[in-house]
Amino acid sequence: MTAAETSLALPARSQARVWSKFRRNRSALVGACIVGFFGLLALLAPLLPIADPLATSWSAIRKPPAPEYLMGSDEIGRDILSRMIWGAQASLLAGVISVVIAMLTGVPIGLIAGYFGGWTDTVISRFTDALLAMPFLIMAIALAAFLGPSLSNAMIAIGLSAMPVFIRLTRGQVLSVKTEDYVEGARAVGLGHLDIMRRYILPNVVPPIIVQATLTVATAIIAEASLSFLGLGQQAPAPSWGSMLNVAKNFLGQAPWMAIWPGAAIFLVVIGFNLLGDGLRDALDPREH
Amino acid sequence: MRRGADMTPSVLSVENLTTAFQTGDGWGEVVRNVSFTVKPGETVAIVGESGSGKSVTSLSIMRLLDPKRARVSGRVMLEGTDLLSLPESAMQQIRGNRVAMIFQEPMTSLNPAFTVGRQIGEVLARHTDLGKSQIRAEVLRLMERVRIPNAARRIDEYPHQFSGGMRQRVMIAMALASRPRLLIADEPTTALDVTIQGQILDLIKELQQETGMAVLFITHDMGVVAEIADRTVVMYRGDCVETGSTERIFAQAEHPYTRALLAAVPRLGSMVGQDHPLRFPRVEMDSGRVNALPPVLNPVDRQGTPVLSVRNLTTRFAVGSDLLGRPHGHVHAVENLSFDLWPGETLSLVGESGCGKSTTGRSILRLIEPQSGAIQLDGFDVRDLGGSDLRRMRRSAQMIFQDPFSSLNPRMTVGQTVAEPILKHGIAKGHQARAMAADLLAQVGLSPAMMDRYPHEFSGGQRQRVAIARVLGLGPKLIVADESVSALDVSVKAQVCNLLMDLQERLGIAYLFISHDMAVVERVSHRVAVMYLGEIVEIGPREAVFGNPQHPYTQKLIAAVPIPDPSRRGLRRAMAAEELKNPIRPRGYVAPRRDWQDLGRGHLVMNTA
Amino acid sequence: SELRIGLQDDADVLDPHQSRTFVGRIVYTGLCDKLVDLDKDVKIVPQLATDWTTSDDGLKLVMNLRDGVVFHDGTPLDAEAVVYNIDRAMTLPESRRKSELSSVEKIEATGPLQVTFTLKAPDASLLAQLTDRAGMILSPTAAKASGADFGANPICSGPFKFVERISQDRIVLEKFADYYDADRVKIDRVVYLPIPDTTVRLANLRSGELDMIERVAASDVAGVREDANLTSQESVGLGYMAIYVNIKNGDRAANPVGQDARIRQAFSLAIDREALNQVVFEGTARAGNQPFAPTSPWFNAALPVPARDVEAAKALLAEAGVERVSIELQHANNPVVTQMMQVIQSMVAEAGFDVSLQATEFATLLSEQTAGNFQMSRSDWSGRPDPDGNLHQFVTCEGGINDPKYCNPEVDTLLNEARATSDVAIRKQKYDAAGAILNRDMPIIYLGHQTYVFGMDKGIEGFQAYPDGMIRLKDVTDAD
Amino acid sequence: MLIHIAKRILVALPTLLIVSVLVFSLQKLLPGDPVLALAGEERDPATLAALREKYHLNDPFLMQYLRWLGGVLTGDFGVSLRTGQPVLELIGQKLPVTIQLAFMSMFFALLIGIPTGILAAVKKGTVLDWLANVIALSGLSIPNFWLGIMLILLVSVQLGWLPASGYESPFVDPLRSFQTMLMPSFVLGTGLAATLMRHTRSAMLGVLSADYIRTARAKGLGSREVIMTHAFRNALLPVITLTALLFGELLAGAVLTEQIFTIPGFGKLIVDAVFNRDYAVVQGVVLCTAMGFLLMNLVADVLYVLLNPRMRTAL
Ligand SMILES: Nc1ncnc2c1ncn2[C@@H]1O[C@H](COP(=O)(O)OP(=O)(O)OP(=O)(O)O)[C@@H](O)[C@H]1O
Ligand SMILES: Nc1ncnc2c1ncn2[C@@H]1O[C@H](COP(=O)(O)OP(=O)(O)OP(=O)(O)O)[C@@H](O)[C@H]1O
Ligand SMILES: [Mg+2]
Ligand SMILES: [Mg+2]
Repeated sequence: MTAAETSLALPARSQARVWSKFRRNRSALVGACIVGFFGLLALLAPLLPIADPLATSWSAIRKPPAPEYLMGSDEIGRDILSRMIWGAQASLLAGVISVVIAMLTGVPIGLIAGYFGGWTDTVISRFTDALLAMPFLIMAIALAAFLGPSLSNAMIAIGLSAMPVFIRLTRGQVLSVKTEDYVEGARAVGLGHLDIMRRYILPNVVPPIIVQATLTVATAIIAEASLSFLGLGQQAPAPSWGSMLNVAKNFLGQAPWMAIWPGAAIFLVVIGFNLLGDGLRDALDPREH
Repeated sequence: MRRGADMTPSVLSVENLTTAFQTGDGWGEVVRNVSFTVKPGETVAIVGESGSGKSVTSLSIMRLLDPKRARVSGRVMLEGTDLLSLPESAMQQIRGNRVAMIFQEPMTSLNPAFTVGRQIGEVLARHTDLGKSQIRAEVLRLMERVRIPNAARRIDEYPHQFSGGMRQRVMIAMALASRPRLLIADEPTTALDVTIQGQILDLIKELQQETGMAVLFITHDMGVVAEIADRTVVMYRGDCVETGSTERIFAQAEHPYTRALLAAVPRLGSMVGQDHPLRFPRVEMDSGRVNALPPVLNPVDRQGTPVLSVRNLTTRFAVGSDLLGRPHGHVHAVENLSFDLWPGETLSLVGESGCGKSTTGRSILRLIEPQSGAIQLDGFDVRDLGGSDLRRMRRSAQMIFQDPFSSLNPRMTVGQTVAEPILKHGIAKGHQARAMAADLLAQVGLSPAMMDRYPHEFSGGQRQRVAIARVLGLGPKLIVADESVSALDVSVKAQVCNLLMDLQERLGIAYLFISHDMAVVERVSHRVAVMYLGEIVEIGPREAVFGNPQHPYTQKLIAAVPIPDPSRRGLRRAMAAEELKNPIRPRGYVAPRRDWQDLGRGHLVMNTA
Repeated sequence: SELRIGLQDDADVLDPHQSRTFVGRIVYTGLCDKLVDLDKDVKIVPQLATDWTTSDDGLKLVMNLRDGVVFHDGTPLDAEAVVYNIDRAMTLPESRRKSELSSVEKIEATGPLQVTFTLKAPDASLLAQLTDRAGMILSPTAAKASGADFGANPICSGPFKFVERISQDRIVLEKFADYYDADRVKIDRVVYLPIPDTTVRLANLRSGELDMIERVAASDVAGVREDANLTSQESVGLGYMAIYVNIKNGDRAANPVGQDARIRQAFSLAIDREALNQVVFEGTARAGNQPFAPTSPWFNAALPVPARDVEAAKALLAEAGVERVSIELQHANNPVVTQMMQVIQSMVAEAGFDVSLQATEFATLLSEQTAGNFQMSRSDWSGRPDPDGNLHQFVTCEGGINDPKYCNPEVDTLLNEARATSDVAIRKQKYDAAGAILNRDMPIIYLGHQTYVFGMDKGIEGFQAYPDGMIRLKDVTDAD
Repeated sequence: MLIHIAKRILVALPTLLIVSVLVFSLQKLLPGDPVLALAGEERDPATLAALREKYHLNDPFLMQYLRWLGGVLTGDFGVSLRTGQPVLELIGQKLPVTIQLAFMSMFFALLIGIPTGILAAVKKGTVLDWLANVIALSGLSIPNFWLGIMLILLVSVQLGWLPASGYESPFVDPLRSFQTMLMPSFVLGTGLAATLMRHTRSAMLGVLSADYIRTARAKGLGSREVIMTHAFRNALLPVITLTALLFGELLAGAVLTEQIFTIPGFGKLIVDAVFNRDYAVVQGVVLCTAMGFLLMNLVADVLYVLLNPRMRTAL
């Protein structure tokens, strides 16, 4: 080997590197811990020694935090701690699944629009604009009516209304990646459109999408609350952080703790996801050190 | 005057400069114990290959490295002050004032959001007490001084409205604004065409003579060094391996690396009397011994059918569009081009930036749709092919790009990259494909063990090899090499050229070799076509075009190539500052009829009007 | 002085004949006088009509009108104006008053200030209907000129006249100088501001932005009472809160609860109505089991509000041959109702009901309920001064709002008879009898009665809360 | 430039058409009978029928749509089923409110988002970066209704500084208008600030590593000047496009905020209209917001071109 070639040290294998890079990224680790913590709570909810989240007690309406009710009790005497833990399930699911739906629909469409351009692009772009200009509420109620009320349908509704942003974002990224030499190279060796989109364009447009996705998780968790209010999301009495906050707003003066816990949890999870997203973006990029 | 000035105090004196960067695992030194001095009116060149630490040295002097990520030690004395121990605010008084700097990339080194006048004026506003109108007058004067035509009009234009050469002049004007004692020029001409490079070098020399400033000139081009530098510092992997007067370095270099570097430099005119393309000599790094390699002796049968035959190829790009979507005009990127290319032959396309070389290559492979013309490629009528035929055609003809950094997918391993076309064309499957990929990598001199690495873990030369390996898997008859070696270091450039020639000899591949580097072209080609504004102005056998250039443009091109020989310095002709023309024509423009004069043996020259 | 009143909602079109919202009625209290009014005890008292008599056969109602009344546009009020108005309410295509006046055959001016209603059949509830929008008299001049667009610039004869309306922002009225009873109007200007969020409404009162708010949230009542700067007034409403059970309205009635009255009784027995009142309404509402509140003279004392009895409920279920019953219950998606339903859900669960709650947006709830697309549906009725208004249309076979499609000829007979007589004692007897049957068949499970709580600045005096929840501004003074 | 704008407007027309078709179809998907919602406690079948007839609710879908479209093209947006007001008049009443809210919120969003974004980029990886992120993200994760009510309780009830709710036109009483809008636009703005901050940060990071930044520093400019003029000016471009996009989100967020602060703007109008199935209003308002959204995009596009010499000189 020649001088120029040996000047680069041999790194370890790539997967291991992604992982080690991720681990070295302190804020990503913090993010992973936060998200992991809440994820674990959600998973372990049935096993934890906590009160029944649905059990009401007329003698303990809106009790402030105390040894008996560590986080206090709610408007009909349920244990907020256990509702927080069970609510993590619905809220994390709402946040994650709807973003996944938005990405699974928006990214391919944006990819197609950006990659093929021309009429395909024009039509898709006009539709995207139209969807962006459409109020969320109308879409949500209509979809709810169409699909029937349930948590999973709420996720679909949230996901679909977050979709246009992903279409736009992806399209814009594709337009810039498309002009890279390696894409032309792929065409030159005779790869089909599908291969080029899947292996050349997609992986290179992912980073800003991850950032957008982590931001959308927050909006989705909160949107679930407004949808459950429309009868679309988590159905009472099953808890979700969003709906807990929604109820709490009527007791802000009398029982502030009802709002503080779910509020803090949403905040932490959002921070967690954003840190995680940043870390993931950096770790996935083989070029970043 | 310069020789006698040895006793004068130096403007800049660098002692034991060491720079370390924070990396994943601790601090890594990339520049070690570099020492040199620059005297008033003197030009010192720092040469070395990519990554040898030239830029880091200059940035360390200017203290432009992020202090959190870089640690600089040693002493940098500027007329008696140690720059490394100054507080940042004092350093800001020095930057742009007593020391100015110009950078390699004229395209990206100017802020796209502000007019050039403002950007030049900023230096004056920062370092002088001039008022607004005085600044403007001074900027105008500076622009005229760096020979920007029409300065009064162009002062309010934006960088993107300037060609690369003109932008570099703007950079120089900016650097000269506050009459610095020292100018650091970090590869100021590398990104420019040869003709423009010649103009810029002339300009710097002239200005230096006028002002007596010292110049620290960073380059990897030995021709430029020979032309401009009084003394030369050779860097190798962060170390300064040799320092001395330029004449001595060229005549009797001590360090083997310097000798290797010099040996690898292609010299225009060195092919006189050679019938065949000639491999670059191999240099042994430890001893610096140079072993000449044999020429490429594969036969080219020009009686048989050409592998590629292009007739009247025209490609245009629409510019702008009005309300109805009609373009305002067209870039006539390729206009009425005709040539043939036979198996085992290398035809080089040369010409300045924007003359349509790449567009020609891309049109031939149908990566863009040409307007008109006929292309016969290995029996395919390229312009008529539909989907699946097009894909089959693509096995016969391949392309390698200029920029080794952007031509590989950063998120695919090299193994995947090389194996992919093999899999997609059904040439081999699974393990077999992987084995083939390994074999291909071995063919281009890479270890199969590198298959699981990502492109960024390779050097530029290695990446270019990967790109070659990738297209070889399809067994192409024609490879369009679009500036494939232009971005590489001399030694690596030599290796990659040799590789291409080896493959040609072994596999009979024909190359359409696109390049603006005349010296390399002379070395590797059988025939040469010179393009100017989308048209071929001269085409013929290599020895005819180089030995007996007929078209004025060809002559100018050849004359502009710097010659790596300090003793022949000063033979430069005064060249007028000019911008490259853009082949944009209004809607409805009809290209004039052209005719060519045949000088025999296929040497054709366009008749000038 | 200006009085700023926070309402829970924005009023709809300001045409009494077309409008349908509760807050709209609050605005009319200031804007439009009616033929007759209610007093605090839900007795009918004169307003534009000074006195009235019903013929013995109950088919004629003669009313004498107040003299010297003018509309805000200066038109004098006379018998012709009243005739025009009742005709308009009965015939305008967009009129929402038709069913309230369905018993009226015709109306004639029988004197300059006397009108005579001729009825199709005796209707004891008619007078009570005239205490509300059906009895509001608009300026015929204005109404003729604007037709169905009267609401854009309503002109009546109430103590205040219309100034401006910015929808969802405010409705402004100012004192009508020529009002016949102008001396008792002590306020110069009233601004009604719709502020749906109860917390925000109260915050506005506290910060002094508002002088008075209606429907203080139960959870805030204690706070208002304790606040030295505020006073409150309350009155048990005329309406009720209930759960409707789909008895025969389409396929969805085919479920144990819909089919077996014992199961409905069990459901009712499993509910602790007093606890519900305490938990959800902090004791401000009234527990109830009938369409009339226990405070109403029409309340059937023989059927007291039952205590919760889970064992009895279980026994009834056992008798019906079931152990656990799964049932879907739809309810409006507002927070209080949702809270209430969760409490009920957990109460009846102990007796063996697995209720799945379905929070539904109101417009959907309404149409689902009408269409019979429900098993159980939680809904409120704002109440009418006459008992007929709380019962007849809900439980008679042809009743307009009989969404459970309950049909019992016996009940029909009793309620029709009660409507036909104006003898209070006889009517009470009929309603008690019908109530007993309904309490057994239980197509509607009554839960309780809401209280209207008004909060106001200390400076407001002379305000009285009425069972109909209206804000009557006569005699009200504002100290600031 | 004019041609460019004209082209963009032409492109927006089909979008508006799609929006109108979408809203129309979505409304048809909505459960709940508008007439029932309109009738209230009245259920007289004849009345219901009369209402259906009056509002042409029995016509086939396409007829209804075409009638509506025809009306719109001649400037007639129909009347509100609920209040009887002409839709155009309603829109006219609410539009200034919404515009004021939108711009004041955007102002807050930019005021918070851009400086924190710049700070985070310049101090990447430090505590300040972290802090800026946390501040911006807290705006995103605190629901509007919560922040809104807390502010009302604190600022209006406890401190008595600002009116708790309501709206005043700036032409009538500029000071009070400003006061009433202050809290709602802050609440709305904080929600958008996070997105702006994150994107400003990444745009700045990209720009800060550009060659021309090094050039600027080599000229001896101070870091302030380098960041604020050379870097920010270039980082601004992607942020402009984003800001236009955010107007869409802003209108969505306005729904709850207007509800809390009782501001009679589009958000409240549309919620009430949807809940009351007031189709003509929904239809008109959506069309109008869509136009506003597209207009903002157009403005952003023009600004982008104006601020981007490369594009400006190409026109
Ligand atoms: N900011 C940095 N952080 C870490 N390593 C760096 C940094 N900048 C440069 N290096 C490393 O320092 C070495 C010297 O780089 P430098 O840019 O000085 O090379 P050069 O001689 O100018 O090459 P070229 O001809 O390609 O410009 C290289 O190995 C490079 O990877
Ligand atoms: N996709 C395109 N759209 C519009 N114009 C183009 C396009 N590609 C190339 N051009 C223009 O066509 C002309 C020829 O470009 P081309 O890339 O072929 O030049 P080149 O000789 O390869 O130059 P270089 O040496 O800089 O690579 C140039 O003026 C260029 O600006
Ligand atoms: Mg360099
Ligand atoms: Mg090119």
